[in-house]
Parts: sequence; C-alpha cells; structure tokens
Amino acid sequence: MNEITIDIIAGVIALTALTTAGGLLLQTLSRRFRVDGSPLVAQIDACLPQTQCGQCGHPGCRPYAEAIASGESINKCPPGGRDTIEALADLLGKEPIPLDAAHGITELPKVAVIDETVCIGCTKCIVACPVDAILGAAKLMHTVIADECTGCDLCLAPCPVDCIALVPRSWPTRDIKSTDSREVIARG
Amino acid sequence: MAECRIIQSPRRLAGGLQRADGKALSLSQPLMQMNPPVLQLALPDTLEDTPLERWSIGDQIEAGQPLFTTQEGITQACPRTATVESVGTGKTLSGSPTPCRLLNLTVVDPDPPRQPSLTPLPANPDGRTLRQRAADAGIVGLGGGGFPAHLKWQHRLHTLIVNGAECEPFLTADEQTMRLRAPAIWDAVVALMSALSLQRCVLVLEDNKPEALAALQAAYPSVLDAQDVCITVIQSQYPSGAERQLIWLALGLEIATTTSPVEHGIVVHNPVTLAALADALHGYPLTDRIVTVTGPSIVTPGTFQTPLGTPIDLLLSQAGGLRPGHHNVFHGGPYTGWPISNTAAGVRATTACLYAAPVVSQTPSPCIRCGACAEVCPVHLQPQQLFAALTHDQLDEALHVGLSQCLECGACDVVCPSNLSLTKTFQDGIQDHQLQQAEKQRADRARTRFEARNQRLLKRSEADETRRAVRRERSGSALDRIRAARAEETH
Amino acid sequence: MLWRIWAPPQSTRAVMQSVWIALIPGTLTSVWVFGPGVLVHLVLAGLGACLAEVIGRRARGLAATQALQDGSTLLTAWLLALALPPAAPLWLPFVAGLIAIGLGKQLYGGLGQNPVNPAMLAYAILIVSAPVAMTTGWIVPFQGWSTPMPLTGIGVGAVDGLTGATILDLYRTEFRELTAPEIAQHPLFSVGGLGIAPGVEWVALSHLLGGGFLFARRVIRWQAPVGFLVGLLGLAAFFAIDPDNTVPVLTHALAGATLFSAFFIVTDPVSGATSPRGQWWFGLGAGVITYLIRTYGLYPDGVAFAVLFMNFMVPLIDQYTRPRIHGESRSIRGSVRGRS
Amino acid sequence: MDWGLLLISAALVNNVVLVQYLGLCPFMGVSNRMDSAFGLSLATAFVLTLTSVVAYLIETLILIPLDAVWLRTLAFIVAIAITVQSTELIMRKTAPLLYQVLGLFLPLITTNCAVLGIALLNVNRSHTLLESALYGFGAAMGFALVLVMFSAMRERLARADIPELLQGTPIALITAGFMALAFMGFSGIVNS
Repeated sequence: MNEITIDIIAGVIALTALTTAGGLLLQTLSRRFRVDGSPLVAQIDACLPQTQCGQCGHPGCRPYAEAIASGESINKCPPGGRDTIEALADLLGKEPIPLDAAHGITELPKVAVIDETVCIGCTKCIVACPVDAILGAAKLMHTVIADECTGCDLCLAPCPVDCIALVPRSWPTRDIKSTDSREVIARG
Repeated sequence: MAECRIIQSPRRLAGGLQRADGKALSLSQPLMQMNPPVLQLALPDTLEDTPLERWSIGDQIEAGQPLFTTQEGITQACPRTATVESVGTGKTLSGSPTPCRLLNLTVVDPDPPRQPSLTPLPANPDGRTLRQRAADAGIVGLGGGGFPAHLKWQHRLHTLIVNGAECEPFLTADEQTMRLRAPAIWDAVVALMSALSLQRCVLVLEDNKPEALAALQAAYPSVLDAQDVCITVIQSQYPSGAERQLIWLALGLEIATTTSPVEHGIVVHNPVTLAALADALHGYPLTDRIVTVTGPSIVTPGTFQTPLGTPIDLLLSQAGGLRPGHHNVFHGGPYTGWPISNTAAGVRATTACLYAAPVVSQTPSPCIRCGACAEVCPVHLQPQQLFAALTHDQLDEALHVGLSQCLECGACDVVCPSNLSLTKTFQDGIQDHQLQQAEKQRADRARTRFEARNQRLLKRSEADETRRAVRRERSGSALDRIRAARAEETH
Repeated sequence: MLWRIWAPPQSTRAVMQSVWIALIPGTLTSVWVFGPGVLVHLVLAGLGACLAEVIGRRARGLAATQALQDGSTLLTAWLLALALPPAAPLWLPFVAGLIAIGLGKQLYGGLGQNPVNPAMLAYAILIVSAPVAMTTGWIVPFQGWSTPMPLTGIGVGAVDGLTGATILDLYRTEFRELTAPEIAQHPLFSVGGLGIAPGVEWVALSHLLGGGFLFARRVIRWQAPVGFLVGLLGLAAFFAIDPDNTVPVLTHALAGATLFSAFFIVTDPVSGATSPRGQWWFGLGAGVITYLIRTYGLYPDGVAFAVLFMNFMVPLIDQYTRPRIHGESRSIRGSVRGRS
Repeated sequence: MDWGLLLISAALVNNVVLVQYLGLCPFMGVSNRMDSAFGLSLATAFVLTLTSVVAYLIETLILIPLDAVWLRTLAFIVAIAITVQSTELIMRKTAPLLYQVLGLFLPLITTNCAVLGIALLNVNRSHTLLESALYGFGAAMGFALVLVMFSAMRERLARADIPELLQGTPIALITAGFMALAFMGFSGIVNS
C-alpha cells in the first residue's frame, strides 16, 4: 500500500468515526431530551370560522384543523375565504393560495330561517344542526336561534317539507374577501 | 360678589390645527326661536316602553308630557303641544340602510311650554334626586356625544370640567349659550357641586371667546368658593375640546385610553347640557336645543333655539336656505360632521350644528409620507402608517400602531397635501375591527356549542352502548334459563 | 402673490414646486461656476426621467400625464442633474434619469411607494458601473463657459480645462504624501471664491439659501438636515484634533454635496423617516456614514451610499421612533409581525 | 488584526449576505416577517460562533494531524450538522422559551451555506481560535443586521402599491440587489 492509500483510509476512518460519534450523540440526546405534544391543532382551529359546515369534507372545523396539521391543503374552507387562508398561511409559514373552488365559493354569511307555518315538527333539522342552534320538539314548531346559527346549511337537506331557507344576516357583517374564482380556474 | 378666578392654561396641544374659526359668521345674528308646524322624532332602537302602544293617531299630547323612555332611563318629553299624525318607519338622518321608527307630530301650540311639567326641585338637591331628575328631563350630552348625564354621575367624582372650548371652526352653539345663559350654567354647576360633593370645577374656554368669558365672569355666583372654581383659558386650537385633550389642558392629567375619565373621578359637561340641566331643576324637561346653522353655503347663518324634531329642511330655510349650486349639509362641524342624506328628518338632541359647504371634488394622490398628518394629530398617532396598513388590508398592523386611539377628529384630512380621506379610512377600519371582533366571538361560541354537542353525542352513544350491553347480557341469561328449562323438560 | 409662496403648500404638486423654487439659486450658481453644461444635463435627465415615467405608467395601463403633473419626476431629474459631474458625457444624465425613475420609482409603483431615493439610487448604480464617467467629469470652476461639452465618455479628463478631481478627491489622493495645510496650497484652491472649496462653496451656500426657503415654507423640518450635518461635521470636527491628516471641517461642509444633500436629499419624505425623531436619526446616520466613506472608503463622495443605506434602515427607524400616544405610558414599537 | 476592525469587517464591509452572497436562501426565505428574522438572526449568531470554534477544533485537532485536510468540507458539514442538531435538542428541553424563538430556525441553519462558508473562510484566513469565534460572531451580526433591515423593508413593501407583476418575491429580490449596492459603499473602509 502506498502512502496516499493510507492517507485515504485514515481520512475515511476519521470521518466515519466522526459521523458515527455524532450519530450516537444525537441519538442519546434525542432520547434524553424528548418533548412531546403540539398546540398546533388548536392554533389552526382558531383560524377557522367555526361554521362547522363540512364543506371542506371534514365533519366540522376541528377535524379539518387536525387534517391541516397532518399536511392537508389550507384552501378548502369557503366560509373563511381569503382571510382564513392568509391566517393559516401565516401560521404555517406557507404561501397563501387561492380557494379550492371544488369545495364551494365564499359567500356572505347567512342564517337559517324556518318557515314556521310549514314546519311539521319532525326534529330532523335539530339532529343535523352542528351547533344546536335549532329549538323545538317532536310535533312542535321549530325555530332557529339566529344569533347562534353559523349558516352552514346542513339543516336544509334533511327537512322533508323544505321549510328552511338561508337568508342574509340582518346585522352588519364584514365585507367578504374571497379569492377570485376566475383566478382559481385560470390556475387549473 | 365673589371674583371669579381666571387662569391661563400653561399647556398647549402638541399637534392640532390653528385655522380661521369662521365663528363670526353665525354669531353676527341674534339667537332666533324656531316655531315649526310639524315635528319628526326618531325613536331609539331600544326603548323601555314604546309610544306605539300609548298613542293612537289624532291624540293630543301636551308639551312636556313624556313621550318614551329609553333603556338607559332617559325620558323624552314632547317638545310642543301636538297631535300624533303618524307612527311608522322611515329614513334616518344619515340615510343608513336600516330604517328607524319615527313619530310624526303636528304642532298645535307653537310656543314652548310655559308651565313646568316636572316639580321644581328645592335649592340643594341630593345626588339621587339630581340623577333621577336628569333622567326624567331627558338630559343627555348636548355637545354631540348624547351620553346620558345621569349615568356619568354614578361614579365617585371629584372634578367637574365644563367644556366651553368649542374648538371646531364654525360651531357657535356653546358660545351663544355661554353668552346668553351664563347664570343658568353657574346654577347647574352649583347644584352639581353640592349634589355630587365635587371638590373643584374648571370651566375651560378657548381664548377666542372674550364675550362668553365676560358673561360668565359677570354671572359668577357668590355661593361658589373661588378656591374650588376657576375658569381656565386655553389657546384656540382644534381639537382642544376633545375630552381627553381637554382634561389634559385643564388639569395636566393624561387619561389612559383604556379607561374613561369618570373612572378617574372627572366628569366633563358641555355648557349647553348644563343650561338644560338648570332648566330641568326648575321643572322644564329638555324640549329645545340651540343649533348653529352655518357654513359657506348658508345665506344667513345664525343660531336657532330649536324644538327637538324640527325638520332639517325647515331650519335650513329659516337660515335663508342654501346658495345656488351643489352643496353638502353636514350634521356637526366641518371636520367631524357627517353628511345628512335625508334633510326631511328631525333635529336630534345631538344636533349642535348644521354645516353646509359646496361639494368639492378633490382627487387624492398617493401618500408621500410627508408627515403633516402626524404633526397635527392630537393623540400623536402616525396617520400615514395607519393609512398604509389599512389600505393594504393589514388591520392587525393598524390596530398595533394605535388605530383604536384615533379620535376621528379629522385634523389629518385638513392638512394632507395628497387629499387622502384619512379619517374615513380610519372610521371604516375601526368599524371593520368591531365586526371582526363580533365574528370572532360568534366563532368562539360556535366552537363551544359544537364541542358541547359532540360531547353530548359521544356520551349518548356510550350510554346506548352500555345499555345495549346490559340488555344483551340480561337476554343472554334469559336464553340460558329457557334452554335450561327446556333441557329439564326433555329430561 | 408672495404670501402664496410663503404659506405651507396645500397639495403634493405645491410641495414639489416649492422644492423646484428652492433649487433655483443653487442651479443658477452651478451654471455660473460650471457653465451651461448643467442646464444641458438638466434637460437630458428630465427627458430620461419623463420617458421612464411614461413607459412605466403605460406598462401598468395607467395614464402618464397625471403622474407627470405632480412634478416629482422632474424634481428627481433636477436633483440628479445637480449631483452629476458637470462635464460628464451627455449619455450619463439621460441614463441616470431613466434608472432613477425606471428602477427607483416605477418598479415600486410610482410616487410615494419607492423605498429608496431614486436620484441617489441612480447615482450609486452609475458610480459603480461607470466610475470613469462619474468621477472625472469635473470642470475647473469658472472654466465651464469656455469648455466644450464632451459628447461621449471618451477622452474625458484629457480635454483642456477639465479636471478629474474635486477638492475631496484632491485631499484623498494627496494625503499619501502631503499634510492638509500643504494640500491647501494646491493651485485649485486659488481659482476663486473663499479658498475653502473654490466655486463649489458658492453652489453650496446657494443651496443653503434654498434650504432656508424650504424650512420657512415648512416643507422640510430641521431634524434631518441638522442630523446629517451634526453626523458629518461632528465627526470631522472630532478628528480635526489631528489637523495635518484630516480634511478641514469647513471643507467637509462646503465641498462635495454636503449642503445640497442636507436640504434636498436627506429631506426626501418618501424614502426618509417620517417622525421628527426618526428624521433626526436618519440624518445623523447618513452623516456618519458619509464621513466614513469620504475618509476611509473607495468612493469620492459617500452621500449616495450613505443615504441608500439609511433608506434601508427607514422601516426600522419608523417602527422604533413613533411618538408616545396621548394617554399611553410608552410609545408603540415594532410591528405586529415583529412583536416577539 | 485589530479585533474591532475584524468585527466591522465581518459585519459591514464583507457582509456575509450582501457582499459575499452567502446565506441567500434564509435571507430571502425568512425575511417575510420581522419576528422570524429576529429569531433566525439570534439562532445564526449562536450557531455561527459555535461552529466557527468547532470547525477550528476539527481542523487543528483532527484534520491537520491526520493529514486529511482534503476532507475539510465534508468534515465541516458533518460537524455543523451535529452541532446544530444537538443544540436544538438540548435547547428544546432545557430552554423552552429560547427554543420558541430559535427552535424553528435551527434546522434551517444546518443548510445555511453561510455557516459552512464562514468556517472555510476562517481556515483560509488562518484565524486563531479567538479570531475564528470573533469572525463568526461578526459575520452573524452582519447577517442579523441585513436580515432584520430587509424584513422591515419587506413589511413596508407589503404596504406599498407595488405593480402586481412584481409583488412578493420579485420586488424583494430587486430590493435585495439595491441593498447590496448600498453595502458597496462600505468597500475599502477596512482593508481585509
């Protein structure tokens, strides 16, 4: 063996030793200094509008927050619109992206109203409401607590007599800042 | 007769505007009495009891009779003896999209009430009596705030400040009141000081009102101890009459924006409010107020003693009407006023001034960060930073740099070389912030309700599960029993 | 009409025009000292600037005329023309105008949006990319009228009556062998004037006059100019304890672009700090850095780099020099995104 | 060399980002927000100083005795990675508050070429142990200065009417170029 080969072998051994030692060090450190738990889901949940509408494909805002925390895209919340996407992008250090039109478009927030003359008191909407904003009992007329209604429209489908309608809120609301749907289409 | 102590305030606002005040315009005429044939009163959204139930069309209401009471306890008296013409909904002064309920009256007797409709109070009423009287007589802040006076007196107070600054150009209602009704103002001061056991009273005047000063000096009552009472003269500067600025000018005390002056024991009243309070002590509820009708578009500007509910149109025509051309009529002064869209609506208790000016279209140019706005800002904000943040959708940044501290005084608009509508932007931003807060609260409520529901459903399904399990077990054992019985039978 | 001139300007256009007025004395003196070339430069820089403005606005689909009317474009060009060497080749002011408005202003969205001073940006870009044209185009004072304008950069410095050196350059190069009093014996000092910075001192003093006008009209505040002069001259005075090896304080004050910058460059509202306290720090920083570059750096007059550097400090300065809000116990600092 | 001058030289005149063009990735990537910029600056200051020392030790204690200086780059990368990772792990447990500020950024620094660059420069300039640490610290200060300045500037640009085409990263890159131009003014102030 010539000198250069020895040099090379010495170097490789030194480097291997260095990396092995480093690897072992990191391994022990990661064992000794383990930390668990992450408050991320709660932070994500705080950015969501809490309509519990399920338009994102999850049964409520918290489940979507959990999905985002494990990597789902942040643009599936139409009621939150641009504000929510920007807040999420900010929180997660991502670039804001336009709303995914497949999940719907941002509209002015609404409230459900039950036409009390038509309602037959079947309680199906009460079961559907994610925030318990509908009052009533079997065979008795139902009514929506407008102040608690998130306008999620989940009560519309179950109603057998179509007596529920979504109407614009009677109190002032913020201007919506939806991402332009044309932009979504243009970007495919 | 005691001499009144007059002090020159050693402080002056850092910032603020010093412009031609235009007050002579409306002060050149004597105070005139308005006698409108009809009245239109806007009913507050929240009423303790509604006149709709009490009055029917054609009923005659005597002047001074209570019309309605708000939730805050303020009772509005009928300004004149009149018959009910209609009760309905209609457009508000500002023309806001939500209509308000209106009470239309046809005046029978145009003269102001001659007899007190409330019992005159004895010389030195106690605090409770005074509060009750102020509420019954409908005394609210007549400077423009409209805050019920008796609510301010619920706090432990030690200092009364009479806000005679009237710093906004063209406004003269306070000055005219101080000139003509100085004794009444002092009467109210005396009553307040004894009833609320105040330690001192400072009457603040701008130095551009020598006549008012002379009138107040001449009417100074001997019962007031000159040790406790003084008139402080401040430099004429807009907006020295803003509450916190005024307190600082008068006492050298800065009130943190998170607290209100009454929490520090300081109550500020407008002289017009005090004059109305003096009337209330003698049994006359608030039925009239003094209104300045002025501005470059008014033919003969002046001050008018006006029954509440007098249609704005009528008041304008009494002042000679508007000059030909396009004009805007503002509720309030040239800086803080907002445009009146419905001039058929009636005068409110807070209508201190109607200001009319030609419509000018100014095209804004970009902000060049010259800092002129910051120089005049009385609270030392950086309006250009607020503006940049708000116009680029950064409400949180605007709030961080003090958006909620903005007085909306409009001084920055006046000096901006780029003609930017700064104050409007800030008002919109503040409103947006309030809506955002409300949304956030709703979202929080929705979250708790959603989670509570999930918990409930979970609990119920668990309960169902256990019940089923119990039943299964029971039915299982029953089966066994049957099997056992059958087995016995067969054996 | 006089009261109109003295009243504080009420529109952006009036602000710009009052700066125009304030530039007139300095410009006239420059023409007197350096010859008609200054005016030619003014026209060429103006053309370049307006061209960039028009192209920039058109590219964004906006009307160009309105932007030209506010007077800021011509103001930038004017400042550039006064800052460039008076015998520089003719392409230089034109390109400078293009760069200043094109890169410095239009890229950022036009008036009020540019974070750096467009004139100083163009100056810095050119001194880095065309150092010969930018440093050798200086005319011996009062010979401008008898000197032909060079049309290209070729041969600059070789033409009779031109000199490659300003007084500050002279000090810089001669310090290797001579002391300051010896340098002051150089023939350049006897051309005329007060003997501090021949010719240039008259220009500087005219700018002082213009600056006084701006101050009286309340277009500028005192903080930035005073900060700049304190930073620059304060350091110069401090190091003057060794008079043999330092440029005299008065030369620092009257030579180069000191007074011009103090009143017309560091006072630019758009790229400068906004609060009075911030303007003071902005000026001071620019002054100190100018001194450092003049004394130790490679470039002849450091104002452009100093101002550029401080322009980049402005967002920070703005965030940390807000005045205390009435009723608050301390001033608000930082931004929402930098609160941690 | 005078230590003060060494610091100024490392921070301003030979600014690691704007003059030597090292660490451009975090400079562009983490300058969106000022709090991130502060965090990354602090983390970099800490790591640069530490790795400068570690690299010096590896160079003099391992590579030179073994005559394996040709492995320098590799060895330094490994050393930096180990140092940064273990710092992160330890800090996470022992100083959670500091970790909140720096934690996110520590892994980023592993891949920050400025760290490796400074370590290699230290060897090239044959700095002593103390000089290496100082130079690392100075470079980190320069990095921190431009990062914080630039992030504040980007916040301002977010509130300016930048043409739509240039909004975001394009204008940030252009501005970074102008900033480098401003730093050219310092050239020659300290001869190095």
